[in-house]
Amino acid sequence: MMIEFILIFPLLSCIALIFFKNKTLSSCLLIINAIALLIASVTLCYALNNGIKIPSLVGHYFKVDDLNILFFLVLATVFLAVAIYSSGYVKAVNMHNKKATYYSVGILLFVFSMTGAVLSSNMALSWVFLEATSLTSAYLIYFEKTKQSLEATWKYVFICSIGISLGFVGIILLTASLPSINSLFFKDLYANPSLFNHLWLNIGFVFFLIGIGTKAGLAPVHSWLPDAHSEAPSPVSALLSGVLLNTALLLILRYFHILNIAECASYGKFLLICMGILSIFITCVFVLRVKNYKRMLAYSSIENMGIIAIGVGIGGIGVYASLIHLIFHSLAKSSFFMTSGNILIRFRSKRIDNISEIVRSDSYTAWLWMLCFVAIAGIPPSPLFISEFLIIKALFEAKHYLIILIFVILIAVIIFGIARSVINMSFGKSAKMDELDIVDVVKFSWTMYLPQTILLIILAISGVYLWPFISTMIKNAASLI
Amino acid sequence: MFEIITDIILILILPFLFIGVINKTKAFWGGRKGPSILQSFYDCIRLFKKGQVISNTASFVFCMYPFVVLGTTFFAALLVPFAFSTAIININGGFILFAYVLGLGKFMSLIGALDVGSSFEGMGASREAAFSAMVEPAFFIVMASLAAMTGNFSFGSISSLMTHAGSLGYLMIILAAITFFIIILVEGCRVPVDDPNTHLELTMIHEVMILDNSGADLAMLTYSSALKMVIFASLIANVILPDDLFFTHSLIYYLLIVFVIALLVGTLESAIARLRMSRVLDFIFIMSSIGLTILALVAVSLFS
Amino acid sequence: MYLFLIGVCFILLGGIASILARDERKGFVFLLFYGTGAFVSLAISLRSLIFSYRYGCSFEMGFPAGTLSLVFDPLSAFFVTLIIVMGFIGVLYGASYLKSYHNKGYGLTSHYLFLGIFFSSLILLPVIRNAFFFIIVWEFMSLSSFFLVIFESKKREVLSAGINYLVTMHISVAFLIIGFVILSSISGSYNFSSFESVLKGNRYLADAVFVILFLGFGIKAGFVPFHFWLPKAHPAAPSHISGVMSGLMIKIGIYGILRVILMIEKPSFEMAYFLLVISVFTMLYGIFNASAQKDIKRLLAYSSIENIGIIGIGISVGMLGIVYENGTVAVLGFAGALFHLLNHAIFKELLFFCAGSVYSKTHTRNSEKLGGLIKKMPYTGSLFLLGSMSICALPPLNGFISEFLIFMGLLNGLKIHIMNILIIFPIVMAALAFAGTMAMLTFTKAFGITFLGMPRSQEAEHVEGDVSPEMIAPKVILGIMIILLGLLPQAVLPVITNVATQFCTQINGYILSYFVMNMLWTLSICLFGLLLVILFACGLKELYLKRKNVQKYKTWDCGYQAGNTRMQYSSSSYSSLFTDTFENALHKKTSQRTPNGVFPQRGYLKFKIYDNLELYILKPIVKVINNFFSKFIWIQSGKTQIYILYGFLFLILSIGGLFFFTYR
Amino acid sequence: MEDTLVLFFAFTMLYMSVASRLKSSIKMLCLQGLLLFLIFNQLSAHVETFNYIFLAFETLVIKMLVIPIFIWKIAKKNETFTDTEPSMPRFYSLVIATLILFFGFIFAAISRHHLLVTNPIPFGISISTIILSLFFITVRKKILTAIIGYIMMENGIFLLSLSIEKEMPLVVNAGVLLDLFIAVFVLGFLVHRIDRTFDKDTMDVLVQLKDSENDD
Repeated sequence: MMIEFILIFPLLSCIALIFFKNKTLSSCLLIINAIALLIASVTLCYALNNGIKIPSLVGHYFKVDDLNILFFLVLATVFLAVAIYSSGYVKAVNMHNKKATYYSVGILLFVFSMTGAVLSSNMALSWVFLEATSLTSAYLIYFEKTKQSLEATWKYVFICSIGISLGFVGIILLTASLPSINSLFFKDLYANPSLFNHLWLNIGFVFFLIGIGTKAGLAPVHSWLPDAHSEAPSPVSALLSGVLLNTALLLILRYFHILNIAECASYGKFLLICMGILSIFITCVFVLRVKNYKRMLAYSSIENMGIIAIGVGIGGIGVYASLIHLIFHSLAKSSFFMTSGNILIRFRSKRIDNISEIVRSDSYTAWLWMLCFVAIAGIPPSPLFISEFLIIKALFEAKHYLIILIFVILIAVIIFGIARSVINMSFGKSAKMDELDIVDVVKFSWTMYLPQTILLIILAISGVYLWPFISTMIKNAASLI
Repeated sequence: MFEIITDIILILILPFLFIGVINKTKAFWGGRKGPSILQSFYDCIRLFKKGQVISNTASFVFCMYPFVVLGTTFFAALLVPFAFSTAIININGGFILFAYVLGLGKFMSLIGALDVGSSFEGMGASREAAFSAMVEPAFFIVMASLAAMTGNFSFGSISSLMTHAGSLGYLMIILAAITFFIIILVEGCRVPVDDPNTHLELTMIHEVMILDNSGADLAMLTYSSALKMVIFASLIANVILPDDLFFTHSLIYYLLIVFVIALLVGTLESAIARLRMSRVLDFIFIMSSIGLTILALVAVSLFS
Repeated sequence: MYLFLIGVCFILLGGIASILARDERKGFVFLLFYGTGAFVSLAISLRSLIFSYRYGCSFEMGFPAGTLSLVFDPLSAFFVTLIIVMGFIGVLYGASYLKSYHNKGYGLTSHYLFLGIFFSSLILLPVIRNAFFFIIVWEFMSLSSFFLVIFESKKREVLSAGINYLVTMHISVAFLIIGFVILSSISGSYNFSSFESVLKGNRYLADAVFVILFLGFGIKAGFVPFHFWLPKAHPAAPSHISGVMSGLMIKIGIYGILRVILMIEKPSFEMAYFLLVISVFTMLYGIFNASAQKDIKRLLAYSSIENIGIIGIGISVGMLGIVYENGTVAVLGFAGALFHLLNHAIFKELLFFCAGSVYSKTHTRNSEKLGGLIKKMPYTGSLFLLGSMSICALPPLNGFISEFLIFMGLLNGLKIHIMNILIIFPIVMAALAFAGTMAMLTFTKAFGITFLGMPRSQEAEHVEGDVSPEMIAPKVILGIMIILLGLLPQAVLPVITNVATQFCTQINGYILSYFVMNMLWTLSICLFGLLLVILFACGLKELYLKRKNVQKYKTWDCGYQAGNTRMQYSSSSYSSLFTDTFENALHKKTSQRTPNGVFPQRGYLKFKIYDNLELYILKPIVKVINNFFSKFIWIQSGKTQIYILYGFLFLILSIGGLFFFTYR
Repeated sequence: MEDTLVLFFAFTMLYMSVASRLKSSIKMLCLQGLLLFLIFNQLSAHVETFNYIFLAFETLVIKMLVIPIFIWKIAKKNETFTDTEPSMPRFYSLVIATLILFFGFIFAAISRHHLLVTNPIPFGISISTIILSLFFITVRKKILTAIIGYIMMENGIFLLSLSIEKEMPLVVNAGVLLDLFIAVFVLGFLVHRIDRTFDKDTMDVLVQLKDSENDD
């Protein structure tokens, strides 16, 4: 009954919220949902690893396996962090009851759709939920009701809808490539790979990759991402780049697995590596001159998705590495976005050069900001270092020497770009220091520091010593790609 | 034992004589009678009798540097073979110690010059520093190649050059002698590098550094700069002389050679004018090229 | 071994504990913890250093890393000991240096925290034998040192220097990653022992890996042309940090190179010559630039580059000794390098601390503004003099001993009857001597202009009294070290030869160390003789002064009565004769305005020295990268249709590509 | 029979690519809905009743009536009846559209031999429809036209799914339909908002968010 519960509960709480619009209630319900989700994910994970069957009505359509349990855990963790953060956020930007309620409802629906997309065991069904995510998150991106946010929302919804429709084309071609069976359940798809028609499968994958890749933020179809991330409220950006991108990627991995077991993945791998390099390159181009720090973070999400794509594309140890990268990037990036929320509230500006010496007005935020940068840049003790190391190793073993060179150079440039902005923001002294003293009247509640801190601690620990349990789970997951 | 005593006596006397001879020669070429040979010795005595004037700005550095310079030069002299082809203190890599001990003296004299805060002395110090920077490499190349030739690293080795170096030996000896001679001109601040009896501070090098010294300090400094010249002169002598001479002979030959060198210096000084300050570095750099030539010769004679 | 780890943890705890303390107490608390930790771990490392006792332990760290093994061999022990001891002095100085920053809104808390992390990682690095954790701890060190550098982040140049440093360190670690990735994918494990087995067999691999890792470690050590970060970061950092950085941190780069050589066991002569050429170049380049600097700490930073070059020469001489199976040369080379490393740590810390004291008194690092300080701050001044004498390798101080060893290595190399050695070694000796005299010019300038003569500005005039005794004490300790090591080098020599012989396993180290021992005995006796002679001369003067009176008068001004303090020789003019001769090598910019007209107004003459390589290599590269990427900014044009067009075209392209690949 | 219908469908696409009046393209949308219904009658005879009813509902009600009417309402509300001049002359777009359709037929021909598609004409046309509508979107400026293009694309996909004789399970179909519906709804809402905020309903106003300016 676990899965039904976690699918129904958000909807019920939405209805409850609609009825009595109350700020505190909405925050509480968010946190309760998040905790429920976390508990559910942990229990499911436990059950999975110890082979315990949990009875379920919709077990046919929704079930956990080694791959999506990871995504589910990440989803739950990030959601909990965001929920805790939002309770402070709602106060800090002092939303009135109605607005807060809609905010929570939006987030709940968003999370619900992502949960569905992650858990569903049917290709088309998870596609449906993925489409649903872009519709549910549209409202959240338009939350600020400004011109820019409107534009961002338009681009997001429109581009993503087109992309996802292309993805559906990919699904149709997938069915076409398998004449005998008429089902899109993963177990049937993975059952007998020999029957697939390779050309069909590959065309399907091309459509699917480019379509769903739009949602996963892979270049060259990434273009909605910086706008949406920069215009959405910071907790929402955290969810978007922490969970949504992974969810989209999960679908791609599911599809890619078919190619792998049907032994026709060479072109798919090539395409993945191309898109990966392209994404990193795009980030390089813009991270050097971007003026808006939330956009900067968005670009770095693109970069990291690119790295993950490369890892998957290489295969071998690369897949393992990219899964590590995926998990910990979500944690790091979401905390990064939440911290940017603190900065945004305190300084009321998204421009990098308007902000300086955060360390003076709010030292804790400044240090969080710095450490998040360290985590994202893959500087130990960040686990992203492990993954990048392993990816380079995989590239070397696959004899892609040129790619290693490009990879290293681009990453160095990106780190320079981000480092410059982040350090100048937290420590630098700018000409217009005087209005800073006016601004720092906002007092934050502890809930706006706690989640990032916890996430960063998790990162630091697992960067030095990756818990064997996790690493075995990741290994199992990698076997499903 | 006899050698050691002789050497020490030589170290004590020769500098005065050396200066005296140079002055005599200059006087001769200038058609004058000139001061007596021991004039500089009398000067020293006189200076020791006089009192001392010290600048207000001077610190302890200024007071201590003259005797450090004296001490280092004296010790350097002990490291060098004089009349007899082994030095009093004869150790492996002696010439490295020698160079760096002299370096210590130079360091002290430089900061001593900077201590009184006069613009002239700073100028002199900077010139001295720049010139010595050019001298050292040449000295090391020459010594290293001679060591490679003779195959032992003590200072005495240079006098055994004749026996080791075969047909090219004479060439090497001449070149080495020339290098050391130039070093004499630089370290002793003689023409064409510097004119010891100019009266314009702006053109001085060594003289301007000791403008503020008086009394015993001045005596020590003049003595040690003379001693430096003698040291390099005796280096030349040892390069030329073979190491298997009977000691009276070697003593006589040695004195002869030193005398000749003094004559040469004097003659040169009355014959030519000093170089422009900017050309001096080029002049000094000639040594390095000579040193490289010696190195090439050594390589040829070892690998043929 | 676990005791050692406990000690390291103590140092780390010191950082954490100092968070809780008040600003005034922080330094003391940290010092306390550091002292305890240092004491504990020093015992272990000393034992392994002196009795060459090999400790070791290993932990199982799960999938990616494999087993983390920590091993003490003489080399590691040497570095660990060095770091602990010198680090302690650095902390001692730092605690008192930072007093002037208390309660002024500086990030003291974070400073001490990162100091703890920095030292613990620095001490841990030499014993780690697992590439993966080596890089992790390495990055810990770089990152924490970055935070230490940007302590005075209120200044723009400090911050930019910090960013520059961070990025450079990342590049260096990228090289390390590549090198270790190559090794680990061939050997199949991250343990150095497995690397050894791989490297011993395959010579070309060894060469390639050596070059790549050298790039990685060389950036850290500051070999030219990877030195750009160094002259920026050192002046930017607070003085105790600059001292520790250039005394210890850049030495870790040297440690890495030595470790690689040890892994390769028998280096090829290409490597040796490669290192030799780079080192000579580094040495000369460093000292050239040092001689032209006005900023004291910048000057010291460049001279660190020079000394790294000298150490590199020693190492490459040792390598050549191994290559040509001449034990004497090998031992002398490595011993010289290690000894010089130790010495440089000592006198460079001393010099940086003195510079720091001067800075804390006058608040300027520009030596053109200083002068006459030796009367105001006699202790600092004379210690600075001592340090500069020993960095010029003047006997009877420690700097001379190490250079003497290297010289002897080169000389003995002449016995190897090989043409290129015969040609190269004398030239290297000449270069070393040249660098030595250049150092003399540089440091007579640094000392003379800063401490001697008359004050050149208000800052220098208004200094009252020397710095506090607890700021002088560490420097005194260092000074004593300098003198003792200079006069009695044979005391520490066995330890160093013990490390050096580790490199030449095929040669009987014992006899060689005995030989070197003898050499140093005679040397130290000579040095005592030198002291004796100088004392004799001193006595002579004393005798004279007893009888004669000394009177004070103003400096001889050549008849010009209206002389003022600004007419003294300044630092730029002191080195100008030299810099003008080598101006092409130094890129000196001159800007002046001559006073003219009937009523001439103030004129000026300014020199500015630029780092040539930075100007002609680094800047262009950065420019090119920037331009290249800025060519693509049209991508994010904001037009929805264009965005869709990208996807559209990419779709068509990739389907076309698919058909192309399928029906080829 | 179905091939003629499919051809007819293709011609509607051609017409749309040159149509300048919004009303006509909306009419074409209705027509497409109808055509799709007929085609799916022809193509997939053996469908279980639920699915059949559902698909009939989808095509006849949603695609043919609801969506066009909704769009028409928006158009009326924003007083946008004619499309502004596209960024490329209509003639060229006609040429390109023709080429793309031609490519569709070629593709159909290929697919018959290499890919063993049972009914290649619908397949080829649907592929070319998708590409054509992407082209349509990139060329046109009006936001409403873009949405129409999106719906055309959805129709194309529907045709594609028909051309391959596989029907999705009911749940999936429902989900797909729901998504399509909501997407159109949301887009319509956004169009309305954009028209209100920028009082202009072309996409040229939506270029605030970009990084392409190079001022440093």
